[in-house]
Amino acid sequence: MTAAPALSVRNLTTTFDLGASRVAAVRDVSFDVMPGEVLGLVGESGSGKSVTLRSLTRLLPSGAEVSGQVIWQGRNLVGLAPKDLRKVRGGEISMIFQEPATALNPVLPIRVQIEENLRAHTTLDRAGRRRRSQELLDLVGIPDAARRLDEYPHQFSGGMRQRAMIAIALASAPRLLLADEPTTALDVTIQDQILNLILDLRDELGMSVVLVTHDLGVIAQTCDRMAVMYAGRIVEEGGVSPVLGHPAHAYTLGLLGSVPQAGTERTVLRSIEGTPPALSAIPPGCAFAPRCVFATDICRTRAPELVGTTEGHAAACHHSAMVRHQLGVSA
Amino acid sequence: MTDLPADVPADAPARSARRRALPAALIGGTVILGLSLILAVFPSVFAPYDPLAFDYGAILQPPSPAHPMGTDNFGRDILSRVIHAYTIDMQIAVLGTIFPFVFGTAVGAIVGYLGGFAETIFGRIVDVVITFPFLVLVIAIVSVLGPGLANMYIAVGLVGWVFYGRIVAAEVKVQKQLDYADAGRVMGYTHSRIVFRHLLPNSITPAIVYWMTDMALIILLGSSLGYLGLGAQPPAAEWGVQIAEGKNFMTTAWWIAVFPGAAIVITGLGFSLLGDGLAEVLRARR
Amino acid sequence: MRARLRPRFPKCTNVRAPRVMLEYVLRRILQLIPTLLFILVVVFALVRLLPGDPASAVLGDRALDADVERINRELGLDQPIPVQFVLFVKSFVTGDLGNSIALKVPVSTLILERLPVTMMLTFMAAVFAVATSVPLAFLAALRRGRATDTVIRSGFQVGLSMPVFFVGLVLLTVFGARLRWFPVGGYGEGFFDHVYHLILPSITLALSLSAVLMRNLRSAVINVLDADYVAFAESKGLRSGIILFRHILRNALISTLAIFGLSIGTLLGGAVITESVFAVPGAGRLMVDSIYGRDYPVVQGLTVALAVLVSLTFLTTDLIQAWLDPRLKK
Amino acid sequence: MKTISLTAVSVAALFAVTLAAEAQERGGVMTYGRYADSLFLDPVLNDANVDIWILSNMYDTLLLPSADGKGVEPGLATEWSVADDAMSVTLTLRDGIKFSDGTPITVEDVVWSLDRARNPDNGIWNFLLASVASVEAPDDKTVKLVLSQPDPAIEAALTVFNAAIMPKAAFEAMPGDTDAAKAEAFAKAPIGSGPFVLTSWDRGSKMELVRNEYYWAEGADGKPLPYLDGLTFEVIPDDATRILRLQSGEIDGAELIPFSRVNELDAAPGINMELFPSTRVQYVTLNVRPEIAGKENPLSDPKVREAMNYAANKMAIIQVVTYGVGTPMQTFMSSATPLAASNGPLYPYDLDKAKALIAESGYPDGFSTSILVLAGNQDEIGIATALQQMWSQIGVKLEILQVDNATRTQEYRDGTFDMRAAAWTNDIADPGQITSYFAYSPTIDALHSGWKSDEVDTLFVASQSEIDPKVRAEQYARIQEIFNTTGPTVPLYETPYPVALQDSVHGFVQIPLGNNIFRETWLEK
Repeated sequence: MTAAPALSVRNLTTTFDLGASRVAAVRDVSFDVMPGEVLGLVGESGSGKSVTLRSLTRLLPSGAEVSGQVIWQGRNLVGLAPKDLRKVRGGEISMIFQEPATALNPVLPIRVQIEENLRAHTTLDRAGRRRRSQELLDLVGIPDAARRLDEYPHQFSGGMRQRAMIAIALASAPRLLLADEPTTALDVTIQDQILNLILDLRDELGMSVVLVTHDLGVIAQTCDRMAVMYAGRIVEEGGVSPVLGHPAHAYTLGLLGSVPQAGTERTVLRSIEGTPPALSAIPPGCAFAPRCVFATDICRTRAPELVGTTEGHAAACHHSAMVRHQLGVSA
Repeated sequence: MTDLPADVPADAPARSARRRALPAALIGGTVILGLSLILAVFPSVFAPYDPLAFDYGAILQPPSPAHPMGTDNFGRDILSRVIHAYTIDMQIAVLGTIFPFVFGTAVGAIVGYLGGFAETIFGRIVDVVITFPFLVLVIAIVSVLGPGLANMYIAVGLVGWVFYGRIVAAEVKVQKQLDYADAGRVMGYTHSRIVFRHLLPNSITPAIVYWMTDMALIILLGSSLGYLGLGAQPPAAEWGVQIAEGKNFMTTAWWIAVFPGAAIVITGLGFSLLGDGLAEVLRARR
Repeated sequence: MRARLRPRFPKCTNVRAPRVMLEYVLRRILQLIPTLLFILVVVFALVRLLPGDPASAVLGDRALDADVERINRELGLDQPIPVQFVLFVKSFVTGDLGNSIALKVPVSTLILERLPVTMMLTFMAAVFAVATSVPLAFLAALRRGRATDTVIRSGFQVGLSMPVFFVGLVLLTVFGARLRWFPVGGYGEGFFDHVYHLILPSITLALSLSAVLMRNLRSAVINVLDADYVAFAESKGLRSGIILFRHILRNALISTLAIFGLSIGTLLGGAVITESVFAVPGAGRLMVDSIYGRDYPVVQGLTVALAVLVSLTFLTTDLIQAWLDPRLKK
Repeated sequence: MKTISLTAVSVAALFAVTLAAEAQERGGVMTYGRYADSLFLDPVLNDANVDIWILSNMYDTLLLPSADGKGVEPGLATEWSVADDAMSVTLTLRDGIKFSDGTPITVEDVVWSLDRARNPDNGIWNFLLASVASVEAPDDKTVKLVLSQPDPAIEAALTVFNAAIMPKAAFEAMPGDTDAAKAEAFAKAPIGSGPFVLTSWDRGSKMELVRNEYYWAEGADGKPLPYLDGLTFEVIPDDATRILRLQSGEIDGAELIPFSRVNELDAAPGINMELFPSTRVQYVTLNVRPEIAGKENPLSDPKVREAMNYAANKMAIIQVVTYGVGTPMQTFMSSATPLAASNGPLYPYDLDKAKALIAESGYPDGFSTSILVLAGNQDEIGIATALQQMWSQIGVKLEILQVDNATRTQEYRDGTFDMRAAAWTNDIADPGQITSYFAYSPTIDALHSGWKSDEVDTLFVASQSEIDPKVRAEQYARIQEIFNTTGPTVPLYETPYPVALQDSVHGFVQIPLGNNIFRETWLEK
């Protein structure tokens, strides 16, 4: 508990150029990821969770600007020279994507896509890269690795593709894996396999994971800690069981309301009444206020600070006490 | 499967950024083509002279206040001819390409989806059409039907569609591999629904981009055929024919060819902006 | 090329791959035969459907009926068309394309003289078009929506919209007559002189081709830039050169290649005006002269020769496309 | 009178020689830009101007046309005489003449060549020698042409390209079974006796000729012609490029300059814009059959044709199409043709008269008709565009149809056209050829117009064997009068041959028949 965090994000803000104006997709986000920890980032579409993830290594379209601090291995990745950043990307921090069918280059065999990673970040020679590629496919559970290495993505099934992508991402033994909705595009049974694979690999390789999802079930199954994002901000964070067991933010509560408490079928977030605000028109005060059943005048005028409620659990809600009380009633 | 749309990575702001940027191309293209359309429909309102009226007293006059674009070897006012040519040239651009675009795209989508035997047959047809000398075809059609623009449409129609067909077929073939097409099949959609509602919208962008280029190219083809005497018939004002007429005066009376040429450039720019704009809209929708 | 190829072809299929390729090529060439036969029939019928006959076309306005009849008899054109066709196919199969009616030389000689000129012209035009359109399409796509993009696109649009004879004349005037960098038309003697003479004409020809390529490639690159696999490649910390060439260019080229093949195909048969303006003795001019002259044997022979050439171009672009995109391999 | 003019001529000649002796320079290769390549270099079997106009540089004839195109000069024959009964011509061969391969030219070659030229199965020019019954060689210096009827044009006919003398032995040694097959082989590297010899030929691109060492004629400096070491024909189809190459100095001369560029080049320094007198006439042919394709034909009404003639403003057309280079026609044949009438321009523009005539005609409210023009030919398009506008003044609605040459020829020969633009150039310095095609109906129905005048037909037949120049002149005067007033054409203008040369080029002529004569051409260094 006292160990230094592997990744420390402070006041991360990401803005996009809209020609006439700029909007902030991520506002003043701070969190830590401990070594070996799996942190879940959860939120609705457009909440900024994916942008947050991509901002960490600045994988953003041109016109995007990142400010704040992303402290990794004692260096601030925000403002790191492109050349140094390139070493971090793939070598120390890897990323996997939601849709393996589009994230794998369709015209290159898997081998090339793994080996280019090894080539960029390791000193392995050709034979070494070959061997390592095969080991990686074995590692992620792709049978007949030697043969499949020379196949193209379209020759793989959906789950195998995701495994291949993980193998590629993990090729150079990164210390941190950023997983952007890694299971959304997969069948339910395959989802479990992939999530278990990620957890196994975390243990095996001793890395940290930041997992972006909109699926609270995935969070519950996989993560150690979680952060809930809404309109570009973290509105609640903490250990998975405290947050899910005693949500302190009305939004989290709303999200939980959509998850069947019992039953094996995992579903995604049910919509809460209304829609998230447009990034260019975020209301003053609490951004969630217009959709919140607890909202009072203060919510519409003053933005709540993220404050600790219990040990390692914080929420940005003026009415967190009321929310915490509410759960027992509604459940 | 999902109630909420899955969060597309890093996309929400980037996408809206593009949505804000695309009107520039779209608006530009639409404005140019809108103005062109107005000129095409009401040429007489804007043209100062009768485009066909000779004036032996004003032969080969350089641009002046009386004739802002000068006059040709018959003393005809170039400005008026350029304006009146909008009627014919907008017609050429649209009529000459609409059939190839629609037919070629449809055929290409079907061929790309079916693959196999259909693709083989299509390949043979493409070979025949493309390898057959275009000029033999044009001259044959002109000889059988008599000279005029309609023949150009027919000749271009016979040949042009295979370009769209090949572009779309290649694209559909790739799209077909993606999961959503499988999903469509699994969900029991009809073939035509999969092709035209799912595969085509995702494959049509390059065809549209090519189409807009094609519209400028076909006006130029009119010019080339005018050079060979197979396009619009004199004395009709048409840019291609005007440029062909001005060819011998390039050193002595540049204005005969240059202004119609500028009209082609501007109109072509309109089409290409529109094409880019449409392509961006389609991409953003995807 | 070889070195780059190797890692991409699977080891276990390495033995099979060339054979599969060879079979594919052979199959395509066999498929060509019915295509050519069909083209042959069509062109044979079509030239005979055209009003006018070789005799009156060659003899012109002054021909007397007796002269026309005599010459048509000499050419065997008084026979029924099916008979003519059988005779034509017979000699065609033996490799005899007949003699030109107007030029009185074997059609095969004419084709061997003229077609290489056109091939070289087209090839050089293709090289210029690719050399200009690929980098500029990239630049435009990467700077999309900015001034660079606008300038590049407008530049190509202007190029695209200028008639060939206008461009040709301007190039000839400026770089030929004024600056004396290039000859004012003609074809020269010897290979390097030919290349030198063909530089301006191939630039002229490349202009519209490169504009078409540029626009399609730019659009394709923009599509690819948005693709996840580019982001994934970036997340791997690859050098931008690798991302550009291995991940972006290759994918973007695939859809553009279809257009490229078709455009090259039409260029081969249709560079008439360029050939006229630059006084290059190519196949396009021969074709037009022969159509106008109703020189049936030349039109027939040249059509078939061009068809073979264009088909081989398609085959080549298809092979490249299949090489670039494994999904297209059957 | 005769003596005086003769003296004047010889004085002028002497003067020219003295001057020239110092001026002419020898050597160099002249490059001449042509609009199209030749097709077939056989004097008898060729069909086109692209061949005809350069053949005389490779093949020589017994007699040569004079520079004005109206007379004849000695060629391979030094002397010739027509028998008193006009039933034979006797010619004496020049001493020591040789073909370009060095073999001597014999009477046998001459007899064989002329027999080949007049054979009705050979080519389309044999009619020029139709009056020849047989060719004989009384001795090895003399050739005698026996005629079947008197032929006033026989001397002129012997200057025409098809009467060129070819080497019999070399020709017959060619591979092939037929005359045509041998000709095809022979024409690739012809052996003749003209001032130049073809040495290489890149079809569609370039022809290279070198001087014929055995050419008989002497230059002003007393040495054998030609002055040039060689002659290169470059094919440059595009008008603008041809001019540009001339301006850049890459070629020494360029033919067929578009009229729109004549004034510009005339003013250009270093360039000599020549307008050589020609026999070229530009006109519109009208189909005058009572019906065309089953429909009533207004053009069959002579009043209509007259009205259209008066409504056509030739001076305006000359201005907009030829930029003032052309001149109005005075008869249907060019003024450079022997016996051409010269009574002032035909049908001077008179719109009122045209309107009156159309009102009197069977079509007072006008009618619609069409004109065939050659696709892409700006001159013809210009003419048709101008006529369209002019004739609309008298209610004639003209549709312009651009068609290719073969299509037009077919419609022409079938007599299914309404009108067509056309041009004509004589091949022989005699009015017989043009009159036969234009006015004498048995040849081609008077330009395939269906026009027929019994009087013209009779007069023409008579004139073809009339050896009294005065009588023949009267016959031609009448033929022209009839044709010009009632004929099936709208005569427009005659134009010279516009040739642009570098200032350094001297002694080049294009004679009125179109032949490009390089034998006395020299380059100033």
